[in-house]
Amino acid sequence: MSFPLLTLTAAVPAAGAILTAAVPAARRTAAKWLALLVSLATLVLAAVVFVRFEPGGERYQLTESHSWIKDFGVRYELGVDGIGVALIALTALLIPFIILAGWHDADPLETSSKRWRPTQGFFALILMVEAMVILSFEATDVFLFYVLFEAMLIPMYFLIGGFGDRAHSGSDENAAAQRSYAAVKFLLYNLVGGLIMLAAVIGLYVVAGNFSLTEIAEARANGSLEMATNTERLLFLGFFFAFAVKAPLWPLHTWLPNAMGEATAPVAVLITAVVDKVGTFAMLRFCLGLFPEASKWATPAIIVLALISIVYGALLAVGQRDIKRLVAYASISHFGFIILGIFAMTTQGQSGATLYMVNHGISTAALMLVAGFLISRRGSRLIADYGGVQKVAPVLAGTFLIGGLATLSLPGLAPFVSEFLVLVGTYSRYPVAGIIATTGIVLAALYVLVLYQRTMTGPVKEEVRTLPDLRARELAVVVPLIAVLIFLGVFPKPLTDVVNPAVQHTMSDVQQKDPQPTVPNVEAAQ
Amino acid sequence: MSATAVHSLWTTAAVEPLNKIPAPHIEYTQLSPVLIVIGAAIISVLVEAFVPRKGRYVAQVFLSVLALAAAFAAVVALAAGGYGTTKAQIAAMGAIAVDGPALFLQGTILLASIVAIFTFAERRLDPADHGHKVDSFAAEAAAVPGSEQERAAVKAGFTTTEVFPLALFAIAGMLVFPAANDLLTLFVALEVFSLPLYLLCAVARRKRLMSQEAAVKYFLLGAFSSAFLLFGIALLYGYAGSVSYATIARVVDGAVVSVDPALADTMGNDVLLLIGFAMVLTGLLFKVGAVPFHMWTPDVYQGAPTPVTGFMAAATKVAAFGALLRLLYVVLPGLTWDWRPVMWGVAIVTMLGGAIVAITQTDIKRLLAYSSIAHAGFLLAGVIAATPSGISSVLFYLGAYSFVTIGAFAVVTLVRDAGGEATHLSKWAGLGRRSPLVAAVFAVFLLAFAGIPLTSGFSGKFAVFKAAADGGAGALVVVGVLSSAIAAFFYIRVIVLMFFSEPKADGPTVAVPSALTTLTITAGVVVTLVLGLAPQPFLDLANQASVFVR
Amino acid sequence: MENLIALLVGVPLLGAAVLLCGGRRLDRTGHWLGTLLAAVSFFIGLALFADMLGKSADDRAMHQRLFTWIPVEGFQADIAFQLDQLSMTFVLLISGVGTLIHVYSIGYMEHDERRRRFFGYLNLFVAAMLLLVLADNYLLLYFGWEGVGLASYLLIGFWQHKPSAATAAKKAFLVNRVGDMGLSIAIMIMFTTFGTFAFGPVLASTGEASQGTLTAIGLMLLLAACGKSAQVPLQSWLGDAMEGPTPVSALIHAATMVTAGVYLIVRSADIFNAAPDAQLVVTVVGAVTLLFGAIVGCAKDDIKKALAGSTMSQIGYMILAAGLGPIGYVFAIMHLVTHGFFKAGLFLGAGSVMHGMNDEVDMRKYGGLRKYMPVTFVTFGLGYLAIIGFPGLSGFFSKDKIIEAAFAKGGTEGWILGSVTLLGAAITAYYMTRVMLMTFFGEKRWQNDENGEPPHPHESPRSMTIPMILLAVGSVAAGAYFEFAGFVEWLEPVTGYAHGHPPISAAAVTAATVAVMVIGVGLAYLQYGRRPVPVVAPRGSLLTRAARRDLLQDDFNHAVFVTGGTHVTRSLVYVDHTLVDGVVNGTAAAVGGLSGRLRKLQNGYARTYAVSMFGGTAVLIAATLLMRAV
Amino acid sequence: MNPVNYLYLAALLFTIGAAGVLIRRNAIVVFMCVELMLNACNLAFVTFSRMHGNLDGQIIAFFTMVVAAAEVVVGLAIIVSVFRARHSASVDDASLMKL
Repeated sequence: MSFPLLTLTAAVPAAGAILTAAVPAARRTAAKWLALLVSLATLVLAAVVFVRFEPGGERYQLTESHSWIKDFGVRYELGVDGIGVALIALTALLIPFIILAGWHDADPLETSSKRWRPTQGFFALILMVEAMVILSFEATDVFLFYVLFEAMLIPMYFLIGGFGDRAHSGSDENAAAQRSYAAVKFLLYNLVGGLIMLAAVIGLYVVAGNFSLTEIAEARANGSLEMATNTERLLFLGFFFAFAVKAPLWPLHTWLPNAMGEATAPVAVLITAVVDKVGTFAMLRFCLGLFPEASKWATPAIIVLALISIVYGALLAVGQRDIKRLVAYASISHFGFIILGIFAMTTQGQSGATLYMVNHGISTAALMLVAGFLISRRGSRLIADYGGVQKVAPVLAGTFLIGGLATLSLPGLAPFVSEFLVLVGTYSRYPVAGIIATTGIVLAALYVLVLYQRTMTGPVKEEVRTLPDLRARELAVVVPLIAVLIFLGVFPKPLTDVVNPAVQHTMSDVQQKDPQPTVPNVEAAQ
Repeated sequence: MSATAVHSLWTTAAVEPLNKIPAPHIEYTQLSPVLIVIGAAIISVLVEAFVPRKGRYVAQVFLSVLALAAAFAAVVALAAGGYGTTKAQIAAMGAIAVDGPALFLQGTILLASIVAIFTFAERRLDPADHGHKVDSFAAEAAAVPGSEQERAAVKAGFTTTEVFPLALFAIAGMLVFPAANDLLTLFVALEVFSLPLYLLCAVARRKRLMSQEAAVKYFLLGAFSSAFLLFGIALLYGYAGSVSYATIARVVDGAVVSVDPALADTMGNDVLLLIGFAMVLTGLLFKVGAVPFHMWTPDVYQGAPTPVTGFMAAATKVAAFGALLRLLYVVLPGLTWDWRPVMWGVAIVTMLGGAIVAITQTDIKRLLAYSSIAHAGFLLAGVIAATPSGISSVLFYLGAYSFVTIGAFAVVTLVRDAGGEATHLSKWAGLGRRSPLVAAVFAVFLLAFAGIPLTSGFSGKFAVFKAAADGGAGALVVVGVLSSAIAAFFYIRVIVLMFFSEPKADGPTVAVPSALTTLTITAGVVVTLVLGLAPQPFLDLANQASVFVR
Repeated sequence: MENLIALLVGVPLLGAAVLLCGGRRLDRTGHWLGTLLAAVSFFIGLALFADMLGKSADDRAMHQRLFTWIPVEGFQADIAFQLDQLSMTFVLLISGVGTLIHVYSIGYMEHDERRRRFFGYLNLFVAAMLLLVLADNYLLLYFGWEGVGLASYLLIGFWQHKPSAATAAKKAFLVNRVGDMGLSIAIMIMFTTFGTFAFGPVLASTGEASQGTLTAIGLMLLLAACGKSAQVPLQSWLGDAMEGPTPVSALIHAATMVTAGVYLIVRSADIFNAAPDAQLVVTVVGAVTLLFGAIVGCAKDDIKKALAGSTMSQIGYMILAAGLGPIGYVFAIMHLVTHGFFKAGLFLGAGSVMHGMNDEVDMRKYGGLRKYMPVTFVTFGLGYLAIIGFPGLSGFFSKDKIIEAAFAKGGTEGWILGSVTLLGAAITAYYMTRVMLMTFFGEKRWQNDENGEPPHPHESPRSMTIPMILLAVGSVAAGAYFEFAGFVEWLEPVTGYAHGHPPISAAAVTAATVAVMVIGVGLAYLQYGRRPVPVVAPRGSLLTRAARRDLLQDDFNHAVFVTGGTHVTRSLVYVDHTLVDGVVNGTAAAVGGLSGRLRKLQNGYARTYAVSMFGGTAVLIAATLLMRAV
Repeated sequence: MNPVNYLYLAALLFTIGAAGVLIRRNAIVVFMCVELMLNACNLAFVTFSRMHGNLDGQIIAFFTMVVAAAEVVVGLAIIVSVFRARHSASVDDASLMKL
């Protein structure tokens, strides 16, 4: 048993969360800095993981394994493959910016009592979420994963319900009501999904006798573990349902707009850029890894749902009046792409999907956080309340535009790479699906540019005339994100190198080969 | 006619010459836990009689805690001595079984009782009355509410220290209940712990009318149910010619067939067996609080003094499920195919009924009552598994659940306004803002009830469902999952209320408890988290304890 | 030498980065920097050109591979460049005209406080456009393709405070995206067919792919071309694009970007050669557009919109020529280059006119300007002569060749295309003459601007006139130069060339061309030279009114896509809220209602509870007995 | 005569008692009905004891009486205190808690 690096990556933020929560009420700023430092430390650890991981090596590396609840056949088993590494990196990268962006989101109002310590709670919860998410990317034990998958709902729930966006239309009570509605909706949707998954998890235990991903996959591979077709399908559905709620996939998506609309921008980013990724990640690792046959069986239906998500999400994004809800629906559309790529079952599709998870995380963060800065200035989430911002706050407008262009996956920015891979991967197996999905890029352009036009251009609205441009702290949040977007857009190699082998493994899990070109390729290079 | 039949000395005496009555021998060591508690109970009655009022409270608390601790020590000693596993045997001429489940449950009951007694003894919460520190029990239960006599009693600073002996008797009965190895002992034990409970329900200090009403309902319905139980016992006796579990089991298996033509239509008559079984089941399901025998639960839980409610909710469930397990696994294993479908039905309606009705509750104590009903459903799912893992899972669940419950009710005692405890949910709005710690603790309990991972509630639920699925009751698992989804909704609602809604101006205050209640709550939280994070040792314990002696 | 290729793109890209991130401190010098960098890349281009001329015709193509862009199993996308004669031509055109227009903009944007950013965008455009023509695979081309789209978006909407500008920019980007869809689908088909999308292998192995596949690819590429090059049915954005500053219209929406579609088709020559059906569609699109644009051009009173219509029409010629196959490719490119010169010149002229007339664009409010701005008049006039194909000027040569090739297509097709091109030539002459007359001749019809100031037209500053002069020179000489310096031989190794034999003699075609040109001019003179031009546009014929509204194309789009789309989204929002969400909330409500009803059973009466117990027991007994019975 | 008839009687008594519990309002009467049910049980015990020829049933009957007595003590105590508080022994009046 080597040095428990993976455990540490999750333990640091967890410990940080507890410490942050313990900071006395008066020392609010100290809590903020503590949280920031912890998240940075986690980032360093994640970097170490990224470096220590050898793309060519074992499928799961840096593994750890301890007995936990032997009665349930549960072990504390950790290990990362390329996909996990990439997503851990994403999480660890985003959290510091989320914390920085939410610097003032949880400052207590004058009215609240002295013993109520929202700030400490806010940052502690964020760190707690980070810890759980990272650990869930590392878990190679189905039960352990499930536990985290469910447990992370609680801190998220308090983040959504407890620290709403202060910019809202209508009275405070009204806003509070909407907020708790959103929080409850979030929790119940995911809890129901999780509970159905619980049934499947138990079923899996009955069938397999243990929860170790590696062992089960192995047993399935060498035929020592037979699964009746229907059993496998039921279990698959149980798992997939939970992940589809989390991802979210049409028609299980309606919790996302509420949650993202009511939460503060950083928390919204946390939801869509980090936590939801656990769902798509789990589809790739557990659905395909444990139930290859059933996955193939369900593929057509899932492809259709994914396509619906893409188009439907984009169209609804066009129809939104609320900036944050618009971004939420855009994310639904993007998750459609990710799921499409996963279930296209081609190398390009799945590599694309994995990159997409990372890139979508960063691009949405950029767009949403800038939007958050804008909203916090004007105190309104309604698109109609803005206009001509680029005149008074050019830098803000510029960064917002870049975020938007990333969202519509302009070549040169990271999302293009992943989106194109997904499209190509899908087309090569399901041409029609590929073509339908391409309409998504037009719609994306539509909702992004309409949003930009309505908020940033045109004559300057009276209320926005006094808005200040981005401050140093805010620049410190946005600029690095944009830098990463551009870098990964032009040179995604570091990421693909890590991801490719993992995708090969997944492909072999489902025993799928890429469709070969109809015309044998005459010497690739001229 | 079986040699091990209870009190066979009497029956043999009828035919044998008088001069050779074999003295019944009692294994005092094995029975020591029960004996200690009963002894303590009797002593504390004497204390009531002879110790001057001033000293009673201290004496009683000291005595009961000491006795319970001693009894627990005895249980541990027995378990360590292997009586739970290898040396498991049937004591007291077949009346009481001393085996794994019995010891495990007795241990659980005793621990739960100790913490419960702490809440009984709490005297810090209520504002001092005429300079006397008061607990949550009436100054003089006999006095008419609001009467001159009552006022005098309050002025004089009387307190109902009788609750301690009553509790001790009840505990003694509960200790016997899951260990009872023949139907008569079962019945007697049932009454021994029921009657004190009826009284305990009636002695609340505040809202006395409700308290008395709760007592009446509990008493009448309890008596009603025990009548069913008794008639069932009669029928089983008629079926098997004996009330000892072992004998009945053998007759059920067909090992013993009567030769006497006179018994042709009774002995081994399955109709008697089935009806009798159903009626006995009624009695037990009543105590468990399973639908449709649950209707007393909300009213009694609401009316009874909250410490008593917590005590009942935890200890009674443990005892009743213990007895149920023993009955189904020892007496009627041969009947599994008859009782399983029936229990399936009961389990399903209990899970769903409890969860669904709870949604619209507005009183925190009633809410917890319905949640306890839903949990009874989950436990039944484990009982139905009819496998050793089923037994151990139920044992584990009971252990986890009882601490969560007592803790939760202990928190309820803290939230007070002018009229005593503020149990209406609307009063709890914004509690999280006013006193985050208490709210957080309560949230932990609620999450455990809801079965969120990393709490004992999840471990227990998982264990039970796993056992059920193993035992081929997959459908039950699905229903259970659905109903826990529904249940989640109302636990969440309370959390929303506490944390996300603004505090009311006239909201309740959170009393600062003495060390006693604090201890109780802490114990609850600790157990909840420990069993959630590292349940393995306790699961091992439950596994070792999951074998019934026959 | 190859290693310089990357610099062609890199230098202006650097400029864009510096200017856009540099901040206020560059406001002073920014424009100089931008211009300088554009010029640098032009000179690098020249150097490479010289180097290329040094080599033999067949191994002139140079390659430079930087690094692998997207390395995924079985999917290799490189950042790699290919510089052959075709690319070279474009490089020189883009960087050359680009530089001139940088210079011009220094004067034109003098009073704009965001001039630095303007130059940043211009550099960005040059970089993206060069990337487009230098890419050695379709994916990288797509990169540049969208890059120019972005630059054009930013530049059209440069005056964002004008809602019209912002809308126009958005429209341009969206319509282009539709085209881009085509390009990306084409790339997907290539990948699944050939397993790669690098020019070399794909174009080399077209022979082995099925007819249908190639046609599909061809059509998708055409769709892309239509988007960028404003061909029917995706032409609607170009007119509105004139909202951008005039230099932008000159550079992007006349000389370079809009011709990218032609480049794409010529570059994919092998594919189209192997897919006649696709080719036919290309020619049809070209023919339709050239008439469409010409007609629109006749009706517009806004000088830039008139020129925009003409641009559409001229690109129609190129697309048509490209559709003709080997007999047309070369001339498509040739016309493209000459058009680059004279159309840029015309736009700059228009800009200079507006500059003098306080940004008035309505030609009906011009008139008699020739004495006030002689240089503009002369340069504009030369451009005018060039575009109508006045013998000896550049437009004459290139257009004439296309018309010949069109006839040479042979068969009825040949006749139809040929006559269409001829008709187009006539209309071109007509509307250009109209512009010329309304602007520079006749009596003054000037109007005071909003604050009552009468305009006092004046010649523009050096920085503006010099580029105009240079371009005028180009528009005069380019055609002849190409004709005699052997443009055909230059391009042939890349595009291939087959001499077309028109059914009638080349001389006859030329004669016809000149004839229709004269007719067009004559008509225009009769209508606008002889009688005074009304300041307020007459109602005009049905066709005129339709043409003023871009032949109702916008109205159609609006009715179908905008209005229809709005309805769709609205209804979907409703559905999402009521149906998708409603189902869930409905279930919740149902459970709640059930709960409420069950709750009533708990009525507080002990006897009711007893009843439920009794009933329960009865059921238990019944069930147990039943179990045994069955 | 056939002892089985006593069983039928016991069943009858038990049913009557149960019916009484369900029907009667007065707490005392309800409680008496419960006692009746208990005694029905006793009759059954004794009868079975006779049929089986062992004394267990009779012994149990004694236990039952004791228990019943204890129940009376507790029960009456509760009912009387309620009666004094409300001046009514109707179980239906005692319905503060519902829903």
